[in-house]
Amino acid sequence: MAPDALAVLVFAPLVAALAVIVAPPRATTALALAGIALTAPALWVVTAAVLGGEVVEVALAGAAPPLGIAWRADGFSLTMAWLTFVVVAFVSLHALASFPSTSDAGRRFWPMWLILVASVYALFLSADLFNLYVTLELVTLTAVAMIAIGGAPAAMRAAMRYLLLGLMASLFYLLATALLYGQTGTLDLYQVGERLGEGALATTALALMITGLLVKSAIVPLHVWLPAAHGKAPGPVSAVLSALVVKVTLYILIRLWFWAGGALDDGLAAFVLGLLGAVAIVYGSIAAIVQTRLKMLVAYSTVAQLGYVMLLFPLASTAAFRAVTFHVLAHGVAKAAMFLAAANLLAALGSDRLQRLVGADQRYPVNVLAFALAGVSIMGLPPSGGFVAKWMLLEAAWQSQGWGWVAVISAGSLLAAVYVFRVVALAYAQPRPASSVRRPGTTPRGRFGATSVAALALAVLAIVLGIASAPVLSLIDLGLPPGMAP
Amino acid sequence: MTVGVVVDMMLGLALVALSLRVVTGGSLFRDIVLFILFGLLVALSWARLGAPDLALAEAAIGAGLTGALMLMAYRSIGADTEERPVRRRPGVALVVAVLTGSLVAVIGLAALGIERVPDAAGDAVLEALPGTGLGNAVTGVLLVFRGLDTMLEMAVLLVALLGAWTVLGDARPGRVHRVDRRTPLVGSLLTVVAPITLLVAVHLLLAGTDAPGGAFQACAVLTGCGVLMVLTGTLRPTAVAGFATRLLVVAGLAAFVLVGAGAGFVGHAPMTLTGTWAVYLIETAMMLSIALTMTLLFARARGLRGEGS
Amino acid sequence: MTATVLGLAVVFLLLNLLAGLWRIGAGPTAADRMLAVLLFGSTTVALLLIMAQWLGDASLRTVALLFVVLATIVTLAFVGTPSDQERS
Amino acid sequence: MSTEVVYVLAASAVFGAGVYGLIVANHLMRKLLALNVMSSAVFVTMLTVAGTTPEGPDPVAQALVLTGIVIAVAATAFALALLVRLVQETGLVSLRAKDDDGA
Repeated sequence: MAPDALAVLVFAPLVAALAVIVAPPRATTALALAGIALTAPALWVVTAAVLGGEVVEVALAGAAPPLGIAWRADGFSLTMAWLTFVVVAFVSLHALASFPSTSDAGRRFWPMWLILVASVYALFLSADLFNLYVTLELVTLTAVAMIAIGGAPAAMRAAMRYLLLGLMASLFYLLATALLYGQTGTLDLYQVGERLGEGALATTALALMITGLLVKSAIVPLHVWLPAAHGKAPGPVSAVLSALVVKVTLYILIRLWFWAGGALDDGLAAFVLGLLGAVAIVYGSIAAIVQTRLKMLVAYSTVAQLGYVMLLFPLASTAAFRAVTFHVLAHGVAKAAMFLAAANLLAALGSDRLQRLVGADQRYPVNVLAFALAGVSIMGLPPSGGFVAKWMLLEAAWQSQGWGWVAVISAGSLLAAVYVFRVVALAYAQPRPASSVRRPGTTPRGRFGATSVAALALAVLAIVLGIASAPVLSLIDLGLPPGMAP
Repeated sequence: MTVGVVVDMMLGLALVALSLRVVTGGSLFRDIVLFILFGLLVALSWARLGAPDLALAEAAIGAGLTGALMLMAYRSIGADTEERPVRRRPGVALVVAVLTGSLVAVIGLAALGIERVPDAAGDAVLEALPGTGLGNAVTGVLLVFRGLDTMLEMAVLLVALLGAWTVLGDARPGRVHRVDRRTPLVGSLLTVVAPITLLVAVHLLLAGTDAPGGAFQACAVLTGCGVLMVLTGTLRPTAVAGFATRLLVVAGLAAFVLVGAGAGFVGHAPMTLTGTWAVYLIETAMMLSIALTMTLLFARARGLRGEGS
Repeated sequence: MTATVLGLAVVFLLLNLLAGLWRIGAGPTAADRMLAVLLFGSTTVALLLIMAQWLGDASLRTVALLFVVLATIVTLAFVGTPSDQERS
Repeated sequence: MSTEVVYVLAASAVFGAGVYGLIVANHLMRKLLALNVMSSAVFVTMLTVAGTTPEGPDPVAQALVLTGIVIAVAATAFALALLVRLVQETGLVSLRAKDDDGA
């Protein structure tokens, strides 16, 4: 039962994508929603099995690694799969309104959206280095195409830059895969970990692979493609890029490091990754503070928030793993809410220049509220999910006496407060007479419609995640890396 | 030193020299041509390394198709628009050169140290192959043991086409500057070469289960046929993807998905191919899908229609 | 003995290829380059056929066959290009 | 010196040339050429380091390379479509002309 459910996660969205391409546009909505909705019961079945203490595993075509590819779900991959489902479900709700299936843009959007969903699920289930390469290419190509969907030259330039860097990163990853296969004779991540050992080859291959993954995860200084790509993309696309797409490579990196990285048991490499994270937190936050456009601000905030994940490598404790995994969830939900709210405000105001936000709470209270609630989680204020994540991370750093990391985590929250408050303060400011005369560039759309509801629901969820963190953490505990005790 | 190694060294040196030329050269058009020749040399290298399957694919897809795509795109963006091939600041280039040079040394040294392990996946494949009814181990890996990779690869192709449709927006399909078909050579080319290409494609497809060849090589040949027909104006690009086009474009992936997911319903693991019929079904569907997808990507069109209609 | 002779033939043809490459790079006229490219294509086919014999791998003849078929198509894509430039 | 050694060394040099070209080249199409050169190098490395079985090169490595070749051409075709549209919209063939971070 549970192994078949794994297949549903990948096949349901994929079949829906094919059906959407062939069927007439009026069937798109139903097909797409069915494809996404079907993954919920499948996830539920797998979760029940995993909570029962099982690791759900299926050897595809009956060929177990190293001969073939296996899908495998533990607490870690399931946590990420649930994040995928939640973000995709709410963002789809937004996309129903912003990419109506009968419009030109909608006809292009939905098939790629569904293929992206299927490939993200496939990625989280797979532990085969080459299969991960194929899913990564799928994720990158769909992401790039969806950034360019609006047709604006700036978006296309951003898409092009992302594509070139993404393809380069893939080739680094693939070269490393080639070397690892030559050395170990297997592509299965866990078997590679057992067989690899130490030496110049292991170091070179893993360094190449990590470099490729860092480019795709936009970790400073390899982040150059992210702000424009996430800032110029249409709202639902930005949301899923920041909430999910940059996380999938971090997921692979964590798997590689803690499940197969015996050769990486080296304080210096971990410290360097942590340092990159620290720089990302500070640089990303400051860059967010000086932005003049809302979506670019949110995009730089992603650069900063991704930095926290990197602190896992030097801290390398159970507490840090729980904290970082929870941070990935909390940030995913909150950032999706933020981007959706920002996109709604952009659509309503006709521009996302921060100055235009003055008085926005009067006209668009739902979206401003959604942004503010998501901001609470991004800043790490109680009782949000972001608070729980950052508090746990702070504790982990404290326990391991990493005072430098403690300082960075605290500074990051303060800096986040600056950029979030800057937006919220403007939105709640009293409009000057002059600005209320200026009419919005386009008609306000979806003031209380599906787009606003999607943003608000995600933002509320970001808060609820903090109040109801216990069940989530118990799921995370079932996916701890080997050698880490709960 | 044997004659074989001399051949290898000549090929290796030519590869390095060509790649350097391609990335730094002066005329983009010439360097695209050099890139195609680079692909031919890679194909020769595959032959030397004992991998005729790859030589076939490289010649058809790596060199031929990629090269034709590049030439078409070059033509669309106008004459040599390149102001200068590389960045102006030589200092930056020097730093990059030193860095990549050390990268080369590290990779080369690491790769040289690799010893083949006795129980590699490849050996497991050769052991398990008789159980599949296939004679070609590469086809066995692609369709049976690592069918998931191939299925997702079909999705990559589909996404490339959907992505191209997206970024091209409502623009008219790519202008194809046709070769005049009334000239005697081109006309006979079409009547002679097109049927031969079809024959070669079918031969490759059927041979693939036991000998080198298979859906990918066959599709490349078929694509060549499609490209030829576009170039001569026998097929014209259109701005609308009709039902048949959409159906054919998804057919390869759909066949994989149906067989792969269907295995679950009859009690097998997902992606299990339950018979030789499945292999032929999937291979044929894949061949048609890839060929159509590639031809559409080449013509930058949503659909194709015959000359008269 | 036969193997050595075949190997030397391959070396000789490869030298031809390299000379062709140099000519494509050096030009000086488009016609020189064009001729060199054509030479390159037919030499590659010859190389593959001899290699099939030399390495005892009959399937390389299929590769050679594919080369011939595809060469016509790439040539068509190729010759279309200059005329297009003249037009614009 | 064996056949494998020659191709491993050549492939790493070609990979380096590709990385160099990708970084310093101006024209987007030349960057794409560099990427394709890089991927050829990766494929050659993949086959040579995987070694050989009694029946020729490692069949898994061959299959991976075959998959990789098709993915590479698909990605290239999409990138070229994006490039053509970008040139139509902006008339620029490189990304370097202006920095659009703040635009």
